[in-house]
Amino acid sequence: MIYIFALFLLTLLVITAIAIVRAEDLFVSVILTTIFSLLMAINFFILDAADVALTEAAVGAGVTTVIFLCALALTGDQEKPQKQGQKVALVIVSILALVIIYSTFDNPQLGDPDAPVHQHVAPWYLEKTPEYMDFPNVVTAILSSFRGYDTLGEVFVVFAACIGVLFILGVSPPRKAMQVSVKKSGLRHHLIPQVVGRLLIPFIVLFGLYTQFHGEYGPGGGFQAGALIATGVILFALLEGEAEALRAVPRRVLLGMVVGGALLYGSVGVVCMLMGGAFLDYSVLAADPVWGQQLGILIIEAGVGMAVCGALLSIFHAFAARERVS
Amino acid sequence: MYILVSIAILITMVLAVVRALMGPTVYDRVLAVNVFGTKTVLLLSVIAFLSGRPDFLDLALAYALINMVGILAVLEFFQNRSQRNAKAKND
Amino acid sequence: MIDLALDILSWILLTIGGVCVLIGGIGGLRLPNFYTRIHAASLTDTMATLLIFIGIILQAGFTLASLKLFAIMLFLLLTGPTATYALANAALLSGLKPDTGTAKDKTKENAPE
Amino acid sequence: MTFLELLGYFNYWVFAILLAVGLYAVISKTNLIKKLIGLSIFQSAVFLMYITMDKVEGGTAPIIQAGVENPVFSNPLPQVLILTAIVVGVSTLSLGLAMVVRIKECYGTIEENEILDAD
Repeated sequence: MIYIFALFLLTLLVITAIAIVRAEDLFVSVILTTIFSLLMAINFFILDAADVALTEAAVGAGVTTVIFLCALALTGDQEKPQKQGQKVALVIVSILALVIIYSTFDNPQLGDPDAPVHQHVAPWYLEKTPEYMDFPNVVTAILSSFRGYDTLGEVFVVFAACIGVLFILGVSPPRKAMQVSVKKSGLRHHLIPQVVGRLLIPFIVLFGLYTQFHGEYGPGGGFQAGALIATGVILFALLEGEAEALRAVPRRVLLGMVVGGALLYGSVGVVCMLMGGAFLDYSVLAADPVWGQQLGILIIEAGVGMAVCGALLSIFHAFAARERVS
Repeated sequence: MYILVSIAILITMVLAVVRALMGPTVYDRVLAVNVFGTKTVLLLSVIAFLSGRPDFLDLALAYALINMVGILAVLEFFQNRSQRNAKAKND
Repeated sequence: MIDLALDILSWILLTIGGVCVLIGGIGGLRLPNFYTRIHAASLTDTMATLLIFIGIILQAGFTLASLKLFAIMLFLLLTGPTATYALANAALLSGLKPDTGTAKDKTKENAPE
Repeated sequence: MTFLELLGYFNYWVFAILLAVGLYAVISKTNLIKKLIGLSIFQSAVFLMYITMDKVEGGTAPIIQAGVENPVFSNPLPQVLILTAIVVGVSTLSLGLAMVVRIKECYGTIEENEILDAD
C-alpha cells in the first residue's frame, strides 16, 4: 500500500523538478525547491531512512531556502530567456536518461533482500552494534564509530566550505556597513509572527538538543541537531533583524564553534591514540569498552553538532552582511 | 482507516502542488507551499502509525517546528525587494 | 466497551478530518483569488489538523507517542495560521487588491490582533 | 515481467529522470543560480538512488527495537553516506552561491554568455 503512496509522491517529485527548471522567475524556483525538499523527505521516510529524512527536514525546510533567498537578494531574481542550444541539450539529456533507464533493468528490484548491497558489511554492522555500543540506532553507530574516518572527513568538508564562503564574502563587514543607518530590520512590525516566533525559538533549540543527545536511541545526531539549532537562530535573525542575532550569538563564538567542533572530533581520535588504541577507536577511552564507545560517540557527536551549527550560521551571516553593504 | 485519511491528504498535496505550479501571484505559491508543509506533517504522522513505528514522530515534529521559517524568510525577502524597487524608482 | 466507543469516535474524527482536508484542497484549487484561497488553506490548517490528530491520539492512548502527537498538533495550530496571516498581511501591504470592496474590513479585522 | 515487478524499478526511473532534469539545467541554462539549482536537483537524484538501494522488503528503519523477534532492517550504510552528504551538499551549495555573488559584483550580471562577452 505504502509503495503506491511512494509512486504518487515520486511522480510529484518529477513534476516539481521540471517546473523548477522551467520557471523563469528564480524566486519561484526557490519556492518550488521547498516543495521538492519536502517530497524528498517523505520519500526517504517511506524508504525506511528515518535519519536521512530528519536531516533533509532540518536542512531543507529552513537553511537552504534562507541561503538561496539571501543570494537572490544580492544577484537579482530574473532569468534572461535564451534562444540557442536548448534542443541539443534536451536531446543529449533524454538519451542519457534512456540509457540509464535501460541499464536499471539489471539492478535489483526495490526491496530485494538478496541484493548485493545487503550481503557485504551491513549485516555485520547490524549484528555487532548491540554488542559493541549497546544502543539501538545502528545509523549513529556506523556514522560515528565504525566509519568515523568518513564522518571526520565530511566535517572537514563542511569546515572548508564555511572557510571558503568567509574568504569570498568577507569575515567582518567592511567599514561602510557601519555607517549605513540601522534600517528597520526584520519582521519587527509584524506583531503576530513575532510573538509566535519568539515562542517557537526555545522549542526549536530544545528539540535540536533532544535530537543531539537522543541520537543514539532514535533518529537524530549531530548533523541534524546542528542544522535545527542553526534554523532556530536564523528564525531569531528573521524576526529581530540580523544585527540582534549577531549580538546574541557573536561572530567569534560561531567561528569558535566551527573550529572547536572540528578540533574536538580530531582530538578525540588523538586521545584514543595516546591511550593506546587506534585513531578514533573509542574502546580505550574507559575501562569498559562499551562505555568507552558510548563516551567517544557522545563527544564526537557534540563536535559534529557544534561544527555544523557554527558553519551554517557563519555562512548565513556572511550572506546577510553582504546584503547590508550593497 | 488511516489509509483513507492518508489518501485524502495525498490528493490535497497533489492539488496544492498544482496550485503552486499555476499560482498567478507569488503569494498563491507561498500559500500552497504552506498548505503542502502542513499536509506533509499530517501525512508523516499518519504513515508513522500506519507502519507501526510511532516513535518516528520526531520528523513530523521537526517539520511542525521549522516550517514557518521558510515562509517568514520569503516574506522578509519580498519586503526588502519591494523596498529596493521603490528606491530604484525614486532614484 | 469503552475501547469500542473510543475506536468509533476516533474513526468518526478521522473521517471528518479527511473530508475537511479534501474540501480544503479542492477549495485551494477552485476558489477565484488569493484572499478567498486563504479560507480553504485555513480549513486544512486548523480544523483538519485538530480532527486528525485527536483521532490518532485516541487510537494511540496514553503513550509517549500521543504526547508527541499533541505537541505536533499544538505547534501546527500555532504556526499554520501565523504563516497564513503574515502572508495575507504582506500581500495586502504590497498592494494585491481583493476583488471586492472588502479590503478595509480586512485591515480592521487584522489591526487589533 | 508483471506490472508489479516493473514498479520495483520505478524509483530508479525517477532517479534517471531527475538526473536528466538536473543535468539539463546545468548544461543548457545560462543563469548561474539556475545552474546551481540544477546541480542540487542532480544531487538529490543521487541521494534518491542510494536510499532506494537500502530498502528491504518488509523491513523497518535500522533502529533496533526490544521485543521484536527476527526483525528485518533496511541497510544502514547508504543512509550514513547520504545523511552526511545532505549537510555537506548545503555547505558546498552555499560556497557556489558565494562565488555567484562575487561574480555579480565584479561583472554586474550572472548570465554566463554575458560574462564571457565581458571578458
